Amino acid sequence: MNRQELRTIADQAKTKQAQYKHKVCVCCGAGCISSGSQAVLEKLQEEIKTRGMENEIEVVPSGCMGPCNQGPLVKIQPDQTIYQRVTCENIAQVVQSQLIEKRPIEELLLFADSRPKPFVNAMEDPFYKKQLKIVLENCGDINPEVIEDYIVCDGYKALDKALFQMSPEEVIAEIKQSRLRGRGGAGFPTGIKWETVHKYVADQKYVICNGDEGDPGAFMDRSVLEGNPHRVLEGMAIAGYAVGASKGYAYIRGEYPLAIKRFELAIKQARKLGILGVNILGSPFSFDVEVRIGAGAFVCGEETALVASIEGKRGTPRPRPPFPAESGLWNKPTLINNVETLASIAPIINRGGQWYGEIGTPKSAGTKVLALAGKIKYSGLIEVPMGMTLREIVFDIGGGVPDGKEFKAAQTGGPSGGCIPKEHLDVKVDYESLVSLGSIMGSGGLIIMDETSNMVDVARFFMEFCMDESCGKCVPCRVGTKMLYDLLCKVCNGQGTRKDLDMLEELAIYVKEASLCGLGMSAPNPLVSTLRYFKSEYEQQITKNAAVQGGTHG
Amino acid sequence: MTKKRIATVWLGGCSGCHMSLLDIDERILEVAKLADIVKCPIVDAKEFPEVDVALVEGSVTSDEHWRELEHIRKNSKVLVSLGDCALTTNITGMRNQLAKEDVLNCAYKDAISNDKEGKMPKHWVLLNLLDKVVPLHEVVSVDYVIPGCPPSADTIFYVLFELLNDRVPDLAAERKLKYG
Amino acid sequence: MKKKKLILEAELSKTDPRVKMLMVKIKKENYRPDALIEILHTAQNSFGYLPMNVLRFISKEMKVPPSRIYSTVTFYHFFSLKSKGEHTCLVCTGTACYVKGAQNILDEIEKEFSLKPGQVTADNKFGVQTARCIGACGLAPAVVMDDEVLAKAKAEDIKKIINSRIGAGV
Amino acid sequence: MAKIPVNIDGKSLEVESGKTILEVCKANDIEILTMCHLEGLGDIGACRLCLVEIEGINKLLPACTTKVAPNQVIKTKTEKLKKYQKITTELFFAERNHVCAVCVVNGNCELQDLGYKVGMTRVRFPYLFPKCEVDTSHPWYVMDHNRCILCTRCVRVCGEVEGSYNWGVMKRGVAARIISDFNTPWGESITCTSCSKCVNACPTGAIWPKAVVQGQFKKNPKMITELVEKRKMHL
Repeated sequence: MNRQELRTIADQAKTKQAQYKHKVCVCCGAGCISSGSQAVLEKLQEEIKTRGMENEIEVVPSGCMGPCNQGPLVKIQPDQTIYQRVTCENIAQVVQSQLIEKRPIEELLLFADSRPKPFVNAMEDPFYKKQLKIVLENCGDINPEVIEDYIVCDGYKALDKALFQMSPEEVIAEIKQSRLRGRGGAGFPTGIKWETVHKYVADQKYVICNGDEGDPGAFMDRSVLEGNPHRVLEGMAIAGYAVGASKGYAYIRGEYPLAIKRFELAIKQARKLGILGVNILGSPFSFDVEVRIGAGAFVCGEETALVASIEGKRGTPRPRPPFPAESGLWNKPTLINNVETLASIAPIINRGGQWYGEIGTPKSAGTKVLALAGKIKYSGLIEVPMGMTLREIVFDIGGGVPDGKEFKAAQTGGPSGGCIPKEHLDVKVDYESLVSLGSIMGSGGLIIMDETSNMVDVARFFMEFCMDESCGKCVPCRVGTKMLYDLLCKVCNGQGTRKDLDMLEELAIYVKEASLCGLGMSAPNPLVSTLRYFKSEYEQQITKNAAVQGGTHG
Repeated sequence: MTKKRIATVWLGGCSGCHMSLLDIDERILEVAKLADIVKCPIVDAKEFPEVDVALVEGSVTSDEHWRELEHIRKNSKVLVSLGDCALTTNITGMRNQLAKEDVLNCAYKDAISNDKEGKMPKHWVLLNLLDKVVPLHEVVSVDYVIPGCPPSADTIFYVLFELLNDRVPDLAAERKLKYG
Repeated sequence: MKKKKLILEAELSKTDPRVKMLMVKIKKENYRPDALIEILHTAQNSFGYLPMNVLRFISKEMKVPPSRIYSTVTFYHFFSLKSKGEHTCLVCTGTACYVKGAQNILDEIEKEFSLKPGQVTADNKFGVQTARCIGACGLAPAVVMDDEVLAKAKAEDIKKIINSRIGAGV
Repeated sequence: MAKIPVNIDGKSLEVESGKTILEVCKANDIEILTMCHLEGLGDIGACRLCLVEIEGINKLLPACTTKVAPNQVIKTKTEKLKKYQKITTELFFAERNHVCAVCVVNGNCELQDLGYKVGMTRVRFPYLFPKCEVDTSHPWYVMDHNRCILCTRCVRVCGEVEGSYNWGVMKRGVAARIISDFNTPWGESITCTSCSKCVNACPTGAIWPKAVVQGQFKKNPKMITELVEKRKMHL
């Protein structure tokens, strides 16, 4: 298929959509499915059919809409009304009242049970109003299993633009201008990474999409892959064009069967339309993508371990340099980008690097998708401009801590990150500010803890995670994390001494500096940050012990 | 100059370190010029007195050892871990891979030399084994160590002689480190 | 030291449909050793876990050394050398679920069924597992009973569901 | 080969480009501690003993896998590095059951030598005392996991030099163990050629021949290096 035909498809699909009065999206993200949205979807389709409204109302199973806690969610377009906790019994009422009589059902509106006055237009609710959706812009509005739905929303337009109006160097320049940084955690400038891979000469190069979202408490990549897989695919193809790769791998966690299914479907559809494969859209550029299913190893989020895993081996990292950009998959230059990074590419190409670069803060441009969870009223998936304060995110968007409890800390960056105490609620959420507080942006998991959380126990929880996930290759991480975990258990059990605290601090720095890969280097972060902000809790555990010391052995 | 007071103790070990100590041979006279050995497994003294230097052989394997070691620490100016057992638990620590019950059963019930109805020693005056054997420094703070199984007489003499002359022994710098 | 007996399992029958499926996958991947993980996924999907005879079969067919296969299988959480049980209850212990009481659910299950994570009942009817994060943090604590995700799980309800499944004997 | 200038520990040197920092240091008599490195085998940078500081790079890098670059200023003996080497050594000893007194390589052990070199008098960290198996099923050799430090020299020599891939590593983290075939007894291996290369490559008393007693066995890891060199000659 050539580019003209692609436009025809877009036009046809547009005309078809224009004939509908309403589009009703039923959230079929993994969260809402487990709340029963599949049945709601079927019931709705049936209801529309029995009423003979198929030509007026389009029913679409869509990706994640955000407030997962309130699911199953149903969104009515163009009114932008969202109903929460919809059940099969509610369906008839929704159709009758909202779609026919144009009368919103007050008690079913989003956040009806917690806001004094819920909004008919959900986008006016503070939960949405403060967000800025770029990566997630179509997520929740389109059917992720239908490629035409994506094409209608300017899908693959960026690929078309890159292939026919830009040279690879110009694409890279655009990305550099956008100041986009890797969304996987480290925040390395994406444009520079692309440029590095681009400049190496090799007969074969690869693009890898890192969808091994291993952080407990993070589900951003999952939602993007499930809600808009074509956006990621488009990003991969553009990346392939820019760096000169003809083959891509999408490495997706085995724990995300739905994401795998939808991404594989997206590949199939794109191949059929000639958007993947030989001579894409009639251009000289060829590119194909294969899915690799992760088998459950957190360390595979580390790029060299990821490469080993795609090669079918134990996912153990190797020292860098050489970086994968020089010698990666099968020792060929390899570009490895996170799902969210790749999903940000198409809008940047479409609207220009300058536009993107103006969002956010000077050093951290653009938006960040965050997964809000833990002790928070409205948990779910959000996307905000970089530099929004933690307070705005937790209290304005997330609605604060439930049950009248007090906010104690926010954990960012998963097991590689740290805890931010309430004194620093006004920190700007961007790469540098979080690092200065001893945490990291990470992939975007944000877990809120209230006053009942024991911070020593939190540190122990994350250390156990890192110990279990350590690949065992290098000594500091293999033995160091085990020693740290044992010491933390000792402190948690009230048997710790001051000597143990000193040893914790000494070992933490050693593991951080001497470990081979990112897992070990960041494993002590939760411990170090809780020691920094909640040292009194550690000391309490120890003084409790001082009274009984000397008599507990035997 | 008043003479210093030395004690040597033998906890969970095989006495090999003490044998090695005796191997300093005639150099014992040099030690005797500077110090009195006031407590030693082969010196008949009941109570552990206040001393300047305590050489402790063996690891901590029972509650009795634990209490004894705490007492020694309180009454010694300088405490030296003598030999691998004191330092690493060495041979005595090999039981740490097993459950305490299995160890006791092996010794008191299942051993070939036992009659079929082997009995566990259980009396309040008897010592109770710890779940895990631990090196001295996990119980009290230790000032100096002499690794080796056993440490050579030369090394023991070197450390002792330096301490008696109020100098700081440095095994690593003197290339006198030896494990096993 | 006890010697481990080399258990000679029954050779796989080439007519077994599961073996056929595995062969199709191996051929489709062109016997490439780098597809090992994909092939192991296929094998585990059809056999439920990775019995030793299946690993031997893969090693022989793909000409990949046994040590390489075993080291790969044991590296990843996803692969299991033991049967996981006819019914499985997977408790998510990710951060959000942990903060919201996943441990309590595990404790209750252990009390009721005497099973720790990773264990299976003697009759192989039921097994308990944990996952590091299933990405359903908004619904914490989450439990996956067989293939169904149960949101905001409560220990009491979970116990009831498990009992009804085991009792039903399906 | 092109020469490039580097500075190591304050000494200005002209060295061959394309070499690793470890190779350059060896050629210039600058001592670097190693454990997982064995000349002739592929380097993995796992033991972290050969870490060096390089000016302008905020990470410590392993000398065995990092190549020299022009005008690099490298430090190999800073206080920090010495401290970390000591901790690493302590962790080696604390991880498994290294009972030197009853070990066949007592006195001829690379791990003991490492301890002496870093001046380790005691291990400050609690010993883990893991339960480890001793595999005596092979007619000539013994694999004693109590002494294994997971340097994987045996795994690499078996795969890279002998080509039989008998050894592998199973599980991960602190639970990782060296395995023969499908974690089956060594004596029942279908791949092992009993070539003894692993015995000589092993730096500790983890792999040893049956016919020796405590403290009586001396390994010859140089044999591996020479073997690899001879194989390259195609005589």
